[in-house]
Amino acid sequence: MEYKVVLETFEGPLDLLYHLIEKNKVDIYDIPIAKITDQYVEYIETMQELDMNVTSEFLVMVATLLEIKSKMLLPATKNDDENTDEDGVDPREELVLRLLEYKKYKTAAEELKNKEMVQSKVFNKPQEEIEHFIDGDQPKLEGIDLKDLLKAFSEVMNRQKKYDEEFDFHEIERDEITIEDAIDELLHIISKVKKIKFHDLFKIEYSKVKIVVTFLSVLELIRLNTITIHQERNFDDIVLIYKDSKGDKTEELNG
Amino acid sequence: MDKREIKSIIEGLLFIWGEPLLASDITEVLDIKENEVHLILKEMMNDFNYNRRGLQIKQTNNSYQLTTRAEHFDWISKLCTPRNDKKLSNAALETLSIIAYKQPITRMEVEALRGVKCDRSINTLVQKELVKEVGRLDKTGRPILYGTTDDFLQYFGLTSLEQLPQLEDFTKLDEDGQLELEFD
Amino acid sequence: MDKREIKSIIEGLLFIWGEPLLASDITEVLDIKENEVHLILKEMMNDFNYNRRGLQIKQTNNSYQLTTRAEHFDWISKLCTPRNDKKLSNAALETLSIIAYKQPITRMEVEALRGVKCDRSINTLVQKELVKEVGRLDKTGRPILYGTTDDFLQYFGLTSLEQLPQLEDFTKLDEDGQLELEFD
Repeated sequence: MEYKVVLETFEGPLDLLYHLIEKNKVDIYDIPIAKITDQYVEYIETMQELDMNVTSEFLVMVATLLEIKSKMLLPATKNDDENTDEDGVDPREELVLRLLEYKKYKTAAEELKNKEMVQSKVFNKPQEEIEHFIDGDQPKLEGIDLKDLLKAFSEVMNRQKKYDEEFDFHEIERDEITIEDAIDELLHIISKVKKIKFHDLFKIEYSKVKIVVTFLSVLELIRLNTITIHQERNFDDIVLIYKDSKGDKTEELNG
Repeated sequence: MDKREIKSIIEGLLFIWGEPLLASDITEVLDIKENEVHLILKEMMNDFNYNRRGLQIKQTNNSYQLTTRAEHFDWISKLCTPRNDKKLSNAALETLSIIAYKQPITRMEVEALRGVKCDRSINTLVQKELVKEVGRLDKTGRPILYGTTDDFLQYFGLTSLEQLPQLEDFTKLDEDGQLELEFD
Repeated sequence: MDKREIKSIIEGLLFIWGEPLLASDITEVLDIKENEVHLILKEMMNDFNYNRRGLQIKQTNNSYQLTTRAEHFDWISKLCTPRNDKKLSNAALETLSIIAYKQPITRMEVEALRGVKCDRSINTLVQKELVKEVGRLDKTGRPILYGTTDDFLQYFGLTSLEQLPQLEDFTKLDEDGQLELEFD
């Protein structure tokens, strides 16, 4: 099992390119293409070494950068600034235009993020129960029989079930279930109970992703020496034991 | 923090809380003295009336609650009514069914099942004498346990609660489109 | 009925309703014209701000809702732990901003702008009901056109799409309309 280091992630090849331009504090209208290309390639290689998912889009960008780099090395393109004929077009132009267009929406996205933050601090209240405005002097339970009562109850129970299912569904659909989250959750449980059967960690309703991430978090905690595992006999359930640092010390003192 | 700001915050707190909010809770949040809280709330109650606001603050012992005004009842009924039949609302029916099947049960438990506040619909049911307090739970706050009344049984023609149809019967209903109940 | 009374009733209606309330519903209850409803609500929004009320009225297209104020967040958190909704990822935000400004737009066009696949983030946005299908492009494959929803406006506290922050244009063009690039 290998451990994946979380590297700064980029939303795509343009995002990475934009980041490099910002980091190097270079003018977007005058990108030192050789330097930026080298850094870009270096980053992609690191990603590959770390077995991160390098999507084809990143590789396409590498090709584009290398092509621009080679074109710029040709002395033929070193024309007068005023020259606008085909040969005189800066090979970087198309890329720069794409970057500028991308930057427009990236900036807008940042503004939306600010608005999201503000708005997340605003609350509304649920609708008031309104029957007390409509019941007035209605006769009791007009037109309702046992069947309606049973149906209402069954609907509540079904909704409850559905709600549980939906809840899990959303958990799966979330963008990321991070190992960090799973580690936190596992630590929270195990620091309380001190000892837990491996089997008990995996609730039946867990999604596949959640199971995998939970498993990874177990491995990570073993690696960090936060927990140890224990198995009495073959085929026995594996037991995870929390290594409470304070607890260890007390034991040492007592011993 | 000036008084206007304090009033403003208290209004937000009452709004979000919905139910009667203890002055001591406001005291804790704002870190001001409790008698000051009472004084400010008295002022707010006057402000609300003076400005003919659409809401009012109701005091009950040491709690305060934001509510609509009684004189707006007709308008609010007009807003709510077209969306509902004149029958017992679904909310009340659901609440009644939960209490019937799960009694004795606290309001909190009913709310957990329905996923929304149920104080109003429980009040309605109590008023209609279909539901009543049958005891208290031996727990912090000693919450009220609700159960159904004799009127409830009578209305549905049941001799006892054991005669309530079970959920499995409902599955039968699904299949046959009809529910076979065994009365007597 | 004078305007103050109308405002008072509307406040009560918004309070009871909780969720965004359509201007047309208010129109129906009060039997006044819809544009008058909008005018009065605009005034109420100003009144609320001017009087530093603890609540505010939020408009989303044709609906109005009573909410707390963002600046009271810390105080309200002290009283009750608000539900911590997960924020959108950067990828989703980028995709959403492109759809918001360029709608109606196809997935392919979004992807061309972002330089990456966007099916996952579009799915997330559709599921969160921030984005929806608004039509089909009359082209091979009849690709889906996406646009934003009312929930989108509400989520970001915008009254309408016109309130989207102005897009900044970073392109520097010379007199000939050519991109100004400096050759090494």
